[in-house]
Amino acid sequence: RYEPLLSEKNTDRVTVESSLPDGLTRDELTLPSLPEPALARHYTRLSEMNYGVESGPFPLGSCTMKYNPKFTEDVAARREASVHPDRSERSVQGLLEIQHRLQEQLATIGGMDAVTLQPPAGAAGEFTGILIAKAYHEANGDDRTEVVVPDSAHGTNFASAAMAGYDVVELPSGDDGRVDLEALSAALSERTAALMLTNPNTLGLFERNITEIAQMVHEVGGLLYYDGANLNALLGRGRPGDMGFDLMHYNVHKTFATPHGGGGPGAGPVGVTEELAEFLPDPHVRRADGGYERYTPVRSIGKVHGYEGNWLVLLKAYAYITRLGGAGLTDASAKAVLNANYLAERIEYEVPFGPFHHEFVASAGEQDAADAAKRMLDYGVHPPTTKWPETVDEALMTEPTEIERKRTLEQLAAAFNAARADDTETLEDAPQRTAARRIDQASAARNPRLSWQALDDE
Amino acid sequence: RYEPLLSEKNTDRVTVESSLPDGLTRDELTLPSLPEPALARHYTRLSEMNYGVESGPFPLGSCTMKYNPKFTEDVAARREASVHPDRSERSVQGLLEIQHRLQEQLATIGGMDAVTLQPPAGAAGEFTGILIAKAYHEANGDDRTEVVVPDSAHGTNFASAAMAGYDVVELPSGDDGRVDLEALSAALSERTAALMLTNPNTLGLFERNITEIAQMVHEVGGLLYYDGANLNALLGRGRPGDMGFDLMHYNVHKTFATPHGGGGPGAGPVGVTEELAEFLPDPHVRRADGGYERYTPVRSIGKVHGYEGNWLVLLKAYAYITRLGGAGLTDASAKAVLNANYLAERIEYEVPFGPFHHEFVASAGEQDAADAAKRMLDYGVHPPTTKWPETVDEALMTEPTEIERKRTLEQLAAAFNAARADDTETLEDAPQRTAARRIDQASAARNPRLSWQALDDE
Amino acid sequence: MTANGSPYASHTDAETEAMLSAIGAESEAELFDIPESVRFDESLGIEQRGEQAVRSLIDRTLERNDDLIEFLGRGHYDHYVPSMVDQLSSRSEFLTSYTQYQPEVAQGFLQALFEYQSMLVELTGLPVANCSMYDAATALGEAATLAIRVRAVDGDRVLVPERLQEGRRRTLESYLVGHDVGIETYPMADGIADVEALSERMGEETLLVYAETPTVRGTIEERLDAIGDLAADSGALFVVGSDPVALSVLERPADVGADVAIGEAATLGLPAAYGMGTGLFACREEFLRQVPGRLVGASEDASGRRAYTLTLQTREQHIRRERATSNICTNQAWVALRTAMHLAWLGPDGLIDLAEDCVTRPKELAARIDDIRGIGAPVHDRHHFREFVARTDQPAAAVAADLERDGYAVHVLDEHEIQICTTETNEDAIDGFLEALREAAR
Amino acid sequence: MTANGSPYASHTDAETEAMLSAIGAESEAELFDIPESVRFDESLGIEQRGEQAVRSLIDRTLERNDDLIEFLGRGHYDHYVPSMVDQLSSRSEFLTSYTQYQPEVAQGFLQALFEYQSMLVELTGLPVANCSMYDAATALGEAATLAIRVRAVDGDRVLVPERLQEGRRRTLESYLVGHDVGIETYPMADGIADVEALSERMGEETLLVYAETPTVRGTIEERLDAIGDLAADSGALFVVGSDPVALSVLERPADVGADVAIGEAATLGLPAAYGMGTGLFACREEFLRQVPGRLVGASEDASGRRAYTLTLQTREQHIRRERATSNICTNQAWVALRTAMHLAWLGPDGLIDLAEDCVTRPKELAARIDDIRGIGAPVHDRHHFREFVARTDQPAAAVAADLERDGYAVHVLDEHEIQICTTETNEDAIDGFLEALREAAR
Repeated sequence: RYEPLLSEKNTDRVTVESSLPDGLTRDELTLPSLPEPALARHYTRLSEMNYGVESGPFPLGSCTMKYNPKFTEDVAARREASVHPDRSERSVQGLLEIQHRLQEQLATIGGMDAVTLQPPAGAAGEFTGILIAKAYHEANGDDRTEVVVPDSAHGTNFASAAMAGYDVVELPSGDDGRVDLEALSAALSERTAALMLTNPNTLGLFERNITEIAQMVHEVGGLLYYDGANLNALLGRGRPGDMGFDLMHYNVHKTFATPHGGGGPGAGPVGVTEELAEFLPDPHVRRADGGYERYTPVRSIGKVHGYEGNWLVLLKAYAYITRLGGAGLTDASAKAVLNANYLAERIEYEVPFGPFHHEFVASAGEQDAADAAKRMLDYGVHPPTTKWPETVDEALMTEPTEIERKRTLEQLAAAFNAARADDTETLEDAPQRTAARRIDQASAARNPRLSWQALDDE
Repeated sequence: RYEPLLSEKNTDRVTVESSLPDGLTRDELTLPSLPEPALARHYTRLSEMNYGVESGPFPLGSCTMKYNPKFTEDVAARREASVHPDRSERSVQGLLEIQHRLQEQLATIGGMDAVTLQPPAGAAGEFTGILIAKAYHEANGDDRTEVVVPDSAHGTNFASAAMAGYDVVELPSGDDGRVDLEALSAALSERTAALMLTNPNTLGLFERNITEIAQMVHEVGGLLYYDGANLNALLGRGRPGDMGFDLMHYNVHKTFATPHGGGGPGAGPVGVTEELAEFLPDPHVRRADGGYERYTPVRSIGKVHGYEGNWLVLLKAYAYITRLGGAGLTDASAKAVLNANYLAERIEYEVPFGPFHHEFVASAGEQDAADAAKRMLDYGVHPPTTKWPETVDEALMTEPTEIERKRTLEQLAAAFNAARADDTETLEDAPQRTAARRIDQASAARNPRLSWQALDDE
Repeated sequence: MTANGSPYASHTDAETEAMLSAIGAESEAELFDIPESVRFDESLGIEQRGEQAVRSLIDRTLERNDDLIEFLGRGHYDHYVPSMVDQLSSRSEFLTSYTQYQPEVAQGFLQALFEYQSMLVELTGLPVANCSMYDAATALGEAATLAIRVRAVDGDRVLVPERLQEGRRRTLESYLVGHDVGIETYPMADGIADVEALSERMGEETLLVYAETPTVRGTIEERLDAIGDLAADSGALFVVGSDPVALSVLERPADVGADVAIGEAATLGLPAAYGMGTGLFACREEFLRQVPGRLVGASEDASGRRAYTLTLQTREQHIRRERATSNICTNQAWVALRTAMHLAWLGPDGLIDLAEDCVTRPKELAARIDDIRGIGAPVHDRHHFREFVARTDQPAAAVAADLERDGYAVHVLDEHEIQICTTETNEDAIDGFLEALREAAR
Repeated sequence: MTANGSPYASHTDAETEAMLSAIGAESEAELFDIPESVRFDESLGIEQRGEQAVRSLIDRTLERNDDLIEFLGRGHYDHYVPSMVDQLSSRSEFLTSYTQYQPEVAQGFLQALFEYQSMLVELTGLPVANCSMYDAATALGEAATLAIRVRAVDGDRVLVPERLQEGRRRTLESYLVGHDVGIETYPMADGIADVEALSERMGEETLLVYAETPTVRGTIEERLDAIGDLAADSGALFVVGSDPVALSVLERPADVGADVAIGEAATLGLPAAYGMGTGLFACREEFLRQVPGRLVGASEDASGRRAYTLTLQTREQHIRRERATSNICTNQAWVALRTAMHLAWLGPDGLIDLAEDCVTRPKELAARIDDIRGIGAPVHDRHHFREFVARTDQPAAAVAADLERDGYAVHVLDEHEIQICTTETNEDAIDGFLEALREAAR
């Protein structure tokens, strides 16, 4: 059933009447005009055409689509939580206290010494981290121009490093899917500002040589950056700080269960060692006598957000961490890893690399991974991430998270296996049972129509 | 897609360990045991198999399925709204004030002098009203045994009168679908405690002779009771009190937009003339110096609910009435009547009686009305009430309410007309496109299985 | 939309025009077939307000309630309602739907109610549970009329405990107005039924005996089986009152001979809500066709898949009219859904833990209160559930008034008795409460 | 579930056993391929708490915030968010979904974002709007890097107003760290751009000129077209900052020659939220393939029906990596959804009414303040939107501190200036505020 656009339901063109002089105002405004009942039906219907974590399994590799506990929404909806960012320090002591507690929790979890909450997303965290690295090197009078990034890393690593003005040196993976120490040695030099590493990496593999890697990076004077996308694999069992990482970001919408919201908002706090703490964004929160205060770290890189990031998201993360506690977080990781291993055991697609942790990358082999994924939609589950990383042919990057129980994993495996058994034609015709059939993405790009105005123009 | 029962997903049998003596406790407890993510998916899936007002048009005659404004839910969710019923009068002045304001608003709308909020539903309101009538007659030393109810009235009228110990005298409708004055005259006597009347009646017809009817009832010493089910037809344009009704109930879940909740909770406040006010349930709320107080009306009938009814529902009704104001309520009625007339104009089923107000009863003619309704489900709308009242053959009792706009009414009419054009076989096979196909209600009654335990026993 | 019209019926002027013209009417007013003499002039005198203004008006008014921490119970309890219940029950497909007369598009709600019934069957041990009455008081009234129907030749009297929540007692009276049936009480001994005295009051004229556990004073009834035996001996219906939390650990009504179980189901699923609740109603199989209220049954659809539907509707008012088992139509379905969600969220372990807390908390609190000069607790040397009665040297009303000034609410029972209820929702306040009580009691 | 384990991953022991055995592992620990030397011993030292306990802990902590009525703005505004927005955006299908990489099961969110883009196109007059940046500050940063890409040969300087919200200015600086581009300011004259002075600062080296309306001081910029002409003349990108409410009545950025419009979209859709927002970003067609962030486009599905999909993804980091138009991945999609809902709820009439209130409210409030001894308002003889600056005889900090003690928050700008913002969310408090200000100002 097609749901018309708001504009197709009822649009009014209204003449703008204002007490302002004509020269300062527009003449008219044309927007949808519908009463609340019609809007309620519109958005209810749209929601029905959307798959969320509560619709079924969502094993999207590298995204950690875990359940978002309901109570965290109620916490974030409290009126007391929503104050203006320019409020005086004295008048928001409760809020500052929560920020401070969350800073400390995250520092403990990552093995870091200080954490800023300001970056509004993971990529913003990366950018913040690289700006910190840059400021650090500059403070040392050290002019470095390169950031090293493994070929299997998230695209954001490359982009964030480039945004900060660095040349990106791509590091080819070794045959075991991990960092190749020789290649690393070749890539590192006194030009190296930082190595950005995801650990376990996007294949779910732990970088066993992490101590050597850290040593090598530090030897050339570089910093070791931890991409927190896969932190859900390590909670309580390994801390980036203990492995030699100098700085890292956390994806609270992955690891700490804040909802993905169809693409955001997330939050990307950045943790650093003591040595780097003076470079953190402005403001930072610390204890002061009897309360909390904002202050500017002495060599602060400045700001990466107009205010202090996505506070309501951070508040949900704080609620989640406080609910689970250390034991719950550790168990979440254990079950996430157990689930990935059990699922991999049950599916018939080949999984070339291991041992993996909370996610694995299977290969669709002769099949087109994207087609196989579309077919899984017909089997009522959300498919894995496809065709990435390129180190695996026709990759199916799969992360069931800890929330699925045995029976659901078996249903999920059945969907994988059913798709694997289907012939090419069936795969190419998939999906058949979804709100929309296969969507032509190529023509959308060839002939971009990005608004209802563009549709009207046709 | 079948959704398994909670018990089929995971059930634990747990031994009851208690600090109480064994003799006072049960041995074990067997209930579903599922984590929150699994429950969230369960209830999300169940909700998808359910049609509500936000799913589409819901023209269920006599039910007034209007839109339930979202903000009223937020109002009722306020912590301050939820206090214990045994709180001291002094400590709940805000709540008492809202109760008092709602009493006054309802009195104004109905043309009544006093209103109790205690009855938790429409039928409870009827029962309360009849108890008041009984107490009134008894106070007059008047022993009356009969309540007169038109044949087209809601089943609750009959049942409520019977519950209060009255014999029910059924009044046959006249050829025009309204009260036949001669039949009424025959039905009335000094045994008559009350006549219960819905106006407009369930065919949507206003009882044009209401003044005469009132006079006739009053002449034999009876009371005239107004069933508020169809009050949405009259707001601002007619008040039961002005028509000679002595007492009435309001269905706040019909007229005042509180949600039906799949069958409740509703609320059924009862309004009375000054003469009857002393019989109202205990407690009643009135102004006292500088505030509000609870008191016991001198000849109170007592209580019809353990406390004071469905307070959170009443609060939503108060929010709705206060939002719309007199002008909004009057407009709601006008649009409800306009919509019913427009819809009737567009459908091809015959509508034998008129002029009707906010609802009309069409006849499915040769078709089975229940089958036609099932077919409408396939056309994506909720069908009307069927096969009632029996004064119309194969009745399709239809009430679109004020919330539908022209285009939606046209879509609704198209669904009616499509069903009318379908052949018997198609109708009998309907529905085809719903979460469940036609359900066998006869076998459910023949072989009642009312719990999962009953299913397990098979 | 019409200026000052309903914001939820915003026809444009053009739409209204077109519709009137299609009907062949000049104006909306013309559509109203109301004689001039009884027309009203639309002057309701209620101001229209914006959404924000209404919310702010109600907020401001509710803030006039004192912000008290409640130690109140006596049949109506406040347990922590998890967020999941609020959020999932609020999905509009549930909240805004109607009674399930078209089961093909109401399978979700029907299944949830079927699950609710099933959980009550497990809790009570009785095989038939309906899917809600208004509250415990009306459920008791309905139990009495059930008794009249099934025991009509046998008696004209119902026996209830001398101590009973006032609303239950008086609602029961209302339900009996239409019948020649009287209410009598039986005495309590140190907080629970005096079975010997009860035994003397039982006779052929006894239609129904009601007992509850916990009682209105928070004591756990200890001799339900004996009462059940008495009822069985005299052919009276035995009705047991309780609630889902208590039922998770206490003896099952079925096991003590109950014919009917009633109670307050919304003890789970709703906050205090000023007394709003849901009546639990379960009974023995033989009364199946005499049950008041809605019943959901399992069936199959045309494709042979399991499906659910309202069933045995011939008991109900919309079909049987004056011969119906009850006049109930609109019930508390959505609250029952919430109760089922809350039960499912707790699970059997969580439910038993909660119940056990209801046993230990009042015990501990009573012990701490007993240490306070000028007050003794508990008054009854019994097992308690959530609450207990305390004796005050000072006048009870004065003690309660002092407590209220300090921000705490308790029940006043008589000149020297107060009643105190404690659950997880007021446990954080206990130290402060004891402090205030220490002041107030001396 | 495991004792103290995750409540949201409650495998039974039997399930865990069975799964381990299927994998061929002895224990969960064994599955972790972490060298001994960098293993952590699980001692995170964070206590586990129940849901109710966490809520109550956070409530208690947040209550330590003072309960002030805010007259705060300066780029971040509080408008009344209708309940509909909260309730419908919270449906889990929206809230818990992912970026729409599988459009066949994400049509609902895609359509809503397409509608969001379309509404911004109408508001800005620019044909391309993305479906969100983090906030106005980062949107400004992205506009600058867009300017560098499309005007790279031409210049190395961006020009911004001397008065600019600090976060916007400093975030812009961060976005330029990686480029050889400097920031310069142009002066303001009585609250708006000094166009003559600006003209003198423009040159070939000017990559971008930024102006905003309303400005950070609440004044409506009066000469945007002149600035647009200057930018056009020197080949600089003209970036205009605003917000959806202001854009509903003020000149369209497209009509004053803007190449890019940025701003705070979540002025509608979110409460104050301690600065959380959504960056509005729209631009001319020619920059389509240089736009940062997500774009939703219309397409068709295999059955020929209209469908929506993320498009032009080759601009983005996950495909183009270091050559991407931005590093943005997770954005503010859900807030954009809320903004679209709020816009739709208001409709064009409601939106214009709200905007007109934003013009009249500060005017009226400034006039009332001007009557107070010791204070003059507005400082700038301009049209204002929502807010204005007032001059105090007393030190501004002391005035603000006095106000805060009385329960009101205002901005302190310098020694003798405060800034005051008024919308429908604080209008009920104006009388009390003026009373307090009267005391504080003298």
